[in-house]
Amino acid sequence: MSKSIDQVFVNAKQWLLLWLAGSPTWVVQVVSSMINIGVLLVVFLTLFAFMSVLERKILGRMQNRYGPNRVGPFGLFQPIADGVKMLIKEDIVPARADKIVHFLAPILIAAVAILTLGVIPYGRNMTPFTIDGGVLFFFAVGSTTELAVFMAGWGSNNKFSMLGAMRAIAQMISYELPLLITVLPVVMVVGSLMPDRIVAAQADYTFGLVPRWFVFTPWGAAAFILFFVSGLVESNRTPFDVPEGESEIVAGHMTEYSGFKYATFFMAEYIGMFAISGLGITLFLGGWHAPARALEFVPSYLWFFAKLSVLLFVYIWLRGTLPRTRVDQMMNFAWKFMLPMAFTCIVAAAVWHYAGRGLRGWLWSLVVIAVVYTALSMLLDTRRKFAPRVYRFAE
Amino acid sequence: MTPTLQVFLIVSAALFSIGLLAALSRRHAIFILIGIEMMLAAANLNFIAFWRFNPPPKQPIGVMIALFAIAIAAAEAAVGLALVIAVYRHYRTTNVDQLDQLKG
Amino acid sequence: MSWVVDYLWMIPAVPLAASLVILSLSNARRKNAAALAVIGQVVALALSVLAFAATLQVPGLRAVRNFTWFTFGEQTLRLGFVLDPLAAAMLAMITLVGLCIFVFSIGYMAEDKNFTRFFAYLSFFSGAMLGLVIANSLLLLFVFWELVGLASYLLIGFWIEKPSAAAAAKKAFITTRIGDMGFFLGVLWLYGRSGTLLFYDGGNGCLENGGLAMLGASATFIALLIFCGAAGKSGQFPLHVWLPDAMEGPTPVSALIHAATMVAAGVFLVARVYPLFSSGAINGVTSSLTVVVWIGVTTALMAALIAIAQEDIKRILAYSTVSQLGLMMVSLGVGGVAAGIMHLLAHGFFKALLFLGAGSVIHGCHGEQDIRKMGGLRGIMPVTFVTYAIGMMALSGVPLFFSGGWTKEEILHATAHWPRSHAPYYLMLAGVVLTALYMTRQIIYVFFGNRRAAAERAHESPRVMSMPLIVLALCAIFFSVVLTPAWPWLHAYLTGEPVRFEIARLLQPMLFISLAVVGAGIGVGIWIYRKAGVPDRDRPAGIDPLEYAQPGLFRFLAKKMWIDEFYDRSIIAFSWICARFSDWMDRYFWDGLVRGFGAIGQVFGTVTTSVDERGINAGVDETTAGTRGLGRLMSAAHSGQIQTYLGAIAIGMLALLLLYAWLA
Amino acid sequence: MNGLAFILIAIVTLAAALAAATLRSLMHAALSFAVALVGIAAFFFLLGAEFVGLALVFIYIGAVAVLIVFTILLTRRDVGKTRGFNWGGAIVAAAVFGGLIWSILKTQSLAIVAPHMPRLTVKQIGAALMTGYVWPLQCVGLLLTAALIGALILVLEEKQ
Repeated sequence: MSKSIDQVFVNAKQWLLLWLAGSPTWVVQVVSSMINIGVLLVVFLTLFAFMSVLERKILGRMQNRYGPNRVGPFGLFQPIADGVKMLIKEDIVPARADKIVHFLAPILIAAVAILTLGVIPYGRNMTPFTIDGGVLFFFAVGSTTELAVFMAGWGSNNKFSMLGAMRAIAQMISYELPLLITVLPVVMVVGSLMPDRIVAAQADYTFGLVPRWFVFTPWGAAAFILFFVSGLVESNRTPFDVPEGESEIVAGHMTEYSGFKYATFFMAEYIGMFAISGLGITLFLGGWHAPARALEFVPSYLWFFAKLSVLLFVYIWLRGTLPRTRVDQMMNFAWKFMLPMAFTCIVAAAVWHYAGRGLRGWLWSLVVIAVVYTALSMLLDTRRKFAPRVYRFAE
Repeated sequence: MTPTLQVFLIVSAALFSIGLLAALSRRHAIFILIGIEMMLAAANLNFIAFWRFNPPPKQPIGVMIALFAIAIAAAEAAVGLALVIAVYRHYRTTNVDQLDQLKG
Repeated sequence: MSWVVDYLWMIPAVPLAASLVILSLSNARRKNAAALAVIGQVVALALSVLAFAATLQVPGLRAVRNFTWFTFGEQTLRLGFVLDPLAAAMLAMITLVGLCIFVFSIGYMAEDKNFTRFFAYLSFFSGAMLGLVIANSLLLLFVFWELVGLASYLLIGFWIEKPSAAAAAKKAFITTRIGDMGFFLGVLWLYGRSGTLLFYDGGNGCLENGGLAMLGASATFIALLIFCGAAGKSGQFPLHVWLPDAMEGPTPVSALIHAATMVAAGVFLVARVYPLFSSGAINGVTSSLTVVVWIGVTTALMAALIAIAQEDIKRILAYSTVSQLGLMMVSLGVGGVAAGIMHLLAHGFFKALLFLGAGSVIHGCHGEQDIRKMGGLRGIMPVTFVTYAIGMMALSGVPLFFSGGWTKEEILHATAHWPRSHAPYYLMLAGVVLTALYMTRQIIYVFFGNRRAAAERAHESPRVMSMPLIVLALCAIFFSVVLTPAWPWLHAYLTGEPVRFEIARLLQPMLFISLAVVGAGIGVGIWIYRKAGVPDRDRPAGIDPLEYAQPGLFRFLAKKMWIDEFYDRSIIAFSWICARFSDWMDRYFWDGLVRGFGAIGQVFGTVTTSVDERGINAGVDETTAGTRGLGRLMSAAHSGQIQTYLGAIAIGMLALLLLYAWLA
Repeated sequence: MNGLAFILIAIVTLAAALAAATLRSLMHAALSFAVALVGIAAFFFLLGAEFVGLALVFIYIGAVAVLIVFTILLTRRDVGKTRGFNWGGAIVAAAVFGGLIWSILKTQSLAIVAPHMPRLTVKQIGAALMTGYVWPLQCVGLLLTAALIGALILVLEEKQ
């Protein structure tokens, strides 16, 4: 019974594809990918809509005020209202702007964000596109975001946009390294770049209750934290939303965008957030696996989305809690702390592996991480971080 | 119809010539770099094509060479662009016509 | 326990490593530098104590660890380390005294701007000396010997900005080199004869019967050549001139040089290769040993005399060192090796004490070194005074309580029984008197009487400087426990004999003799200098009583017997003349030749040019013109534009391609 | 299907490349260069070398293209006055193209279709890199490091 519920979507898709029985295979392939894309879009756009309103409501709660609560029950229809507003708003393009680039940037950024969703396993047999190098695909496509952001900044021919774009690219590039390198240990341990394999590798439970998720190993935990922080940066979220810091540069690279294009940027940002979180879940949080064997009767995709929503809540929570960092602080953090720690994670994972993946390995890798962490925190004494502010990143 | 090796080679030849065109006929140094990168990419396409269209060797040589070529091209791009910036700082121009200090 | 010797190399290695690390430190890291140096020294001390303990287990232990350095042909050159009572005792003394000096110099050099460099050199110095002590191969010993020389050069000239210091450093270096020249010749000769430079090598080392047998008569000359080196290092008579000038270095350096490291090396060397000296001895007398004796006697007396007439507190100590070294040499020469070494050790302690005391005085008097300007300091710097007095007693050999006294007795004892002649004995007695005399003079000048110019603003030194003084003073006193004839433990330890306690032996004639002698010396000193520094009858304050009484003699002594001047007139003048002559040769003779050839060349040149002008050029010009045109053509191709070149490359590639395609 | 995909990709790639070579605005040229690279990556996918394709996208779009646009930005004042176009170069390029095409068409041994080949997994590539090609890999790593440092030193501003 639970099996069938678990596979309901897969079966549905198979059933749909039955209509094409007899037509050439590539047609079937195309149609099935179309279905996948459609489902993806529907699900995640809805999620985006809910996310936007929920974020506002939760932030409201955190700041002792009601969030949006007028439109529809509990203001749940707020996103629809927003969408309408965005659609009917005038679409302004600056006179001196580089029209084509200015136009292409949001499209590209949204396309990239959606493409990255394609390789994440959402449930048992529910990976839209099974690529051998799925993780690599994720990053390869994701890295195009920088170009898109730059296009936005350049295209709208505005100094704030340019500065914002520069900042955004600077921080994206600097944090892409830790992001990538924290993925490496998982890839190393699993021995595959394929998300499905990575999820499968975390299937089992120690003593039948503690799941074998990588986040429960020292290196995994460290890597996950690093990964999560880098993810925050990659998706320009507080406390790392320097590129669109209203107080300094109006809205960064989105300054000159209005109406639907702006909405696209907005959506792209959120979808990128979902994608990163999804990847994090896949890599460290055991993908769609249940946290305990007893709970495996719950459909896998529900687990995935439960984890996803937890992570998203953390995103919102951080945004409600933390102030915005300074550019130079952020860069220092990336290069002086995140990167070495990421490398340490690799070493620790290797130690864990060669010490037999058991308790011994667990302790040893813990030791490695602890040692390096203390050493680093001694080396870069944070007291000096309060030095007068220097800008080297947007000159 | 399925593309033969020849077609791929023709495409890569076209890419190569376009790269050459960019490298030869544009004044801006960055264009030259872009052209060179394009030529390298064309060469990589050739490698992959030849690897694909010949009976599979034990080691995926073509792929390997392509990978290394990409890495080296990246290095070359980094250094080249750094050079462009340095030259620009020094001569206030990136127009290769004006950079002829080595004129005989 | 002989396994210790396998780790012996660590003892010199630690300070050397420390010095390397310190050198790499920046000048700002003063604290770390000092700490490193002291730690290195402490570790060395601990290791030395271990080694010492090891030698205590087995009386007369001689553990050897040899290894092959390199092989040329069928010859293998082997080095090694040795651990025997001699080495162990030296190690302990050097490290202990060195440690005191290190600690002292933390205070003394506190204001110096090259603090770190200083400590690097100090560690280097002591490391080199330690290596010298444990070397079991004459070559290895020579290497460390030269390192010691280098270190002394660096340290004496530590205040480079002072030209006098630089000169003194040079003098020390060159003078010792002169000695080392002989030393090295001796080494070569020894190797030539015996084919090994190892001291102890299971019976066929060059100091054992195996090696000595091969030497035969040449042993004497080799020994003498080696003695040249020893004389150079430990300032024996012809080569003693550098030692007083070495006072230009910082006082801790002087202490180190005079007490622990540099000058001790010479005596140690003689003691180490003693078998060479004594080989073929007829009842303990060989010609080489005789030479040693007489040189020692001369040095001792001369230095003691000169010391009487010096004004610089450190120079006096320097000359006393020279004379003490002479004393040791005599003792070695007459066969009292153990006595000599015992005196070397004791001397190490109290001379270091004296020098550090002098350093403390100088420090207190803000760099004043002229004893005539001091006086009455005993009230101002009590600690320094007491310790200094102890050192003075020890040096002048007051019996019963001070280490110096016992060792001196031993030496006199040995000298008295020298079969060849009794003259050295009496001369040594005179030397003892003189020693007591000048020490009394100095201490009266410095600590008693009225306070003169420099004493006004004087102050006691900080604890970091006084502590070493106290330690060394205690050493100077309690070291005598193991020296008394009643219980000659050290003697027994060095010679490897069993030791037994006999109170009776305490009361031997030598005790009373030395009592009398020293007493005489001190008494005379007090009597002469009771009014030193104050105007007495018609003698003005600035004039030394002795000078007042015997101006000529005093001048002779004060000018160090004109030995430096003599060298200037003789050796240096000679070399100067040689230089001038060769310079003249260079200028006129050889230069003239060269010029002549040049002139011939010129003549040829004119001829050929005329030929060229008329005949050949006419043809050549056209060619050159053609070449130039071609060059222009070529250079036109070098437009200096990348794209041109790139295009050329492309065209070339195309040509190649077509060629291949056409051939295929 | 393959043919169709091929034609589409080829058109896109070549068009983008041509644009990159000829467009007046440097920025547009750089962007279309990126598009051309995506096309090439697509060719790699078509040829069953996904990994290389991904690597190409990753390195070129993620790094090189960004580098290029940054450089354009840093030398922006100069972009305006680079209008010249050298027709000689165009002729040479055309000649080279002709020669290549001619020789490719001339050699009949190239008119072959792809043999069947087992899919090349990333694992195989990794194994190859770590076994047979480990030294080249190290060398490339060294080269990249050297290039990185060199580039840094080149663009370092004299701070005095």
